Amino acid sequence: MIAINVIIGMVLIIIGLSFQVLGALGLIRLPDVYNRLQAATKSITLGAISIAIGVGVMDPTLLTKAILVAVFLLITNPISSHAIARGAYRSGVPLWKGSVVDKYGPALERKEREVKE
Amino acid sequence: MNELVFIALATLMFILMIALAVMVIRSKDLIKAAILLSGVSLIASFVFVLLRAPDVAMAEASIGSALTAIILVFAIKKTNRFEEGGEEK
Amino acid sequence: MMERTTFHRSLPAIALALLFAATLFVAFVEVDFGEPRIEEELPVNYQPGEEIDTENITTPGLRYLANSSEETGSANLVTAVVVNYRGFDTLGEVTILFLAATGVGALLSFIKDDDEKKKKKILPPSLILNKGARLVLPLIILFGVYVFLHGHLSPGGGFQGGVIIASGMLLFYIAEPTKGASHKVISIIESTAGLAFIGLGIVGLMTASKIFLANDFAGDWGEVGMLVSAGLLPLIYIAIGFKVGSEMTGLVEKMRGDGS
Amino acid sequence: MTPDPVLLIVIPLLAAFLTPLVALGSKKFARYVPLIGVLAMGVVSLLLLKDLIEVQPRTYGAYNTIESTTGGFQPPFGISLIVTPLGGLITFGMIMVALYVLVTSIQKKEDDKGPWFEMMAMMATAGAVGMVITGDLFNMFVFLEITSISGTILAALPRGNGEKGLNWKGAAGYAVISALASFLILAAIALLYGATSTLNIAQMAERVGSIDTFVAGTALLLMIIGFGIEAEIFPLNGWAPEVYRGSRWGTSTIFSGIIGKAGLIAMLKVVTVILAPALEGNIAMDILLWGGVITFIVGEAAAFTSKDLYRLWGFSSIGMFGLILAAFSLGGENGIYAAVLIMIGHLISKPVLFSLTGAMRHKDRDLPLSVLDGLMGKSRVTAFLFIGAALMLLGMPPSPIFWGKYFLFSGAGGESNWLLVGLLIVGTLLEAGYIGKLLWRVLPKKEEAKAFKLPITTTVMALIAVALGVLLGAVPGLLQDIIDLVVLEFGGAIIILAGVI
Repeated sequence: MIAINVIIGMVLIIIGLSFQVLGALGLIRLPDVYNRLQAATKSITLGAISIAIGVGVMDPTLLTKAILVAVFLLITNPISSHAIARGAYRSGVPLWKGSVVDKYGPALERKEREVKE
Repeated sequence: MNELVFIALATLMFILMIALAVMVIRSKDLIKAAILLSGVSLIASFVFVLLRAPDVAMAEASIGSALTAIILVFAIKKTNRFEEGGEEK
Repeated sequence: MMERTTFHRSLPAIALALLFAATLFVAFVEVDFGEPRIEEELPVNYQPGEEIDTENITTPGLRYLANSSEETGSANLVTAVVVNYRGFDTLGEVTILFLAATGVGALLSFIKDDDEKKKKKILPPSLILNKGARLVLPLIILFGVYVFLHGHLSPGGGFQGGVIIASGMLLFYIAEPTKGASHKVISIIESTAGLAFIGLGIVGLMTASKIFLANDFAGDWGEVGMLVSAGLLPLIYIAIGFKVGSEMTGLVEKMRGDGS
Repeated sequence: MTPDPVLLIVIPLLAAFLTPLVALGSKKFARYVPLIGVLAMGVVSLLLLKDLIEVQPRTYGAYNTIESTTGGFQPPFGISLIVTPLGGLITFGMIMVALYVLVTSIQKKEDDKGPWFEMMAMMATAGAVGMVITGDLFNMFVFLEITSISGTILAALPRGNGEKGLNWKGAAGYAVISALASFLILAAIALLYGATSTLNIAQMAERVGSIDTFVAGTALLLMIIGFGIEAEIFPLNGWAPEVYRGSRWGTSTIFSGIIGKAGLIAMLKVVTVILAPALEGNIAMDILLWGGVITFIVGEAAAFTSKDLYRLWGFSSIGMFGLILAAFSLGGENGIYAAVLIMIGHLISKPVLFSLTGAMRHKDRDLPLSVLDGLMGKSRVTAFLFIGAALMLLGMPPSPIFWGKYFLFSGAGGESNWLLVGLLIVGTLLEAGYIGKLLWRVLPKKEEAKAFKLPITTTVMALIAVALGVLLGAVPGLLQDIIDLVVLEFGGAIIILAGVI
């Protein structure tokens, strides 16, 4: 008889793994840096968090650490991908030709003008 | 850990490390090379975990893949980004 | 065409490198790391973890494995070896890092910044990055401090904790390109921590055993496995942690230069 | 009272950590901290040397040693420092060279950037001392790293105040090559540790007999290449001329007097104590002997053709390293006597030559030999010191090197090794050739340039050094006690130096 928390943990880990797989797939398949970051941030954050929580649920002694790891991931992952996107834009990585909207470009120009003055 | 799994994982990691190292040598873009180098360190730190040396793994992860890479990038920013013969942007 | 000529010219070098690699490979395969001597010297019917009579042992590694927590009071074997049995080496390693960091600073002071005019005004850092870094930085520093405070109990120690703190400061530098810690403060911390390490070594020279870096208080304070235990080892690791952290921060700071 | 040998390492480290703190307050005063540190090291090593000769302390094997352990565990569990007679002598000599460099350069206003030159010079000395006296193989590697990192920074410090000079090229070369050397030595240490399960040199020497010959041979090769790079042995010294050409005279002195010597002694220690017993016959010693002789010839030939004064002295140092190595590897009483005497002579004469060359510096980056033209007319003191030191280096009679070469020739002749004798004569003739060429330039000429004044500290220190050299050359019996101990250390028998004279 498997304990109930182990089953819940397993399910969470499986969910997390499938999100990781999808994220990795997106990282390969999507056309440009900005699109890839979508996959890298959203689905991989979710995947990693649910794996961490799943491990915590399976082994309750690790739960505190798992939650801390999850919170830390939740803070750092979006910030880092934001920084990557911003850095990529400012060093001139072009958008995919199918992109329809670019709101950061005008905002950046405005800011540069402000700094020059 | 199952010995077979251990050997398979370690072999995979070593192949990845060698492949990344070759890419580092072949890359004419030095910043790209620095980032790939930090990738080598990251995998090396995973290998240390596999070999049950968590102390070394921690040092390798933070020195090799964060600090070294960033110091190299700072140094490259003070000189040229591309090696001679590499394409200019 | 170009490729081909350079390849031809580098053929002897490649051949030499391959020969060298093959020699090293064969030599390293020939060596059984750590195995045979340990079996030779172990007492009959030895159970792992059992304490060994040190009289009969001459292989250092074996004694470290069996008696480290008894002799040094450290629950972490690696710490026992790094800080106590081979503490002199660690002092040397810390000095190497110190020399490298100081030397980089000294050499950079000789290079005149001729790209003064090229220096363009930098954009202020983005709000998200700035606030996020401010949120995460204390956590990273806390983790670094945890790692070097628990060096004698869990994996990690002064070096690891120090570089974790330094990587936190690195994040801060990226998020705040115009600000930075004062060179003076970094330098004072660095030197004081180094002096503290040597001072703790000299404590050994003053106390019972009269030996540099001896850990005479090994069993006196606390039990093995508690935070306050292992005598001088945690204090040495704290000194190393501060030293490595400030050195790496200073190194990054110096390499960063002004606003690039 | 015997001081603890660990003080030789602790004092410079203490001074090094203090220097930046003091520099925050006063940059001028901070330059004296390393000087005080080196002085204290000198006192400690003098006391150790005195104790080695006079008292009969703890005996280890057949010769006097002073041991010290660290970490509170007896070797092989803790790291031990062992001052052997050779180690004590060389340690004292290296510290005196460092003292010469620091005292002589302390009044110069070359750089107002901070006390970095002094600090790195002290740390290079500390690392070199550690390499010589340590009894633990990995500890030797740590000290090698300290030495090579401070050496790199010394080589990179520019001569003047920050103009783009030749220093960067030499320093970059040395940085890469010494990193390679460190890697090779580390690989060899890993092999030996894996094969013997110990890092203590004495214990390793006991166990090394049973290890695989291929492993021992590979370790030998790696060690010889690695330490050979540090000791500037012939095919491995491509980096050295650039360093000598581009750096300050103090750096050149430290490379030729301290770093190279330490590499040489460390190589001898590792090869003779650990690896030679593991290999059949005298392969290891033969490699070192012929490597040394070839280095001697090549170094002196390169010095003969050199057009830059710094490079010339650099090549001549390389030649001397070869000669010392050959003498040590020749073995026997004569070989050891020769090696120690030549080493002492070189340690005394080279700092004088480098410091005088540094004082004659031109605006030019390179220093052509023509700076010496008519030196006698410009400054009699300088010319006198220059001639004295150059003749001492060549081995004119009141010089330790004269006795060194005497013993070397009798050693080689005694073994009927006529090829060796011939090669040594060729090298000595080349040496006489370029030193004669230099001295010819020093003589007064018709067109006298403006007078040239030597800084007072340089004059005093150079005078002391030359006087010491002449004293030791005239009465070599003064050195007899310590050299006999060195001979014992290398397993020879005592001969009476005074009787020969």
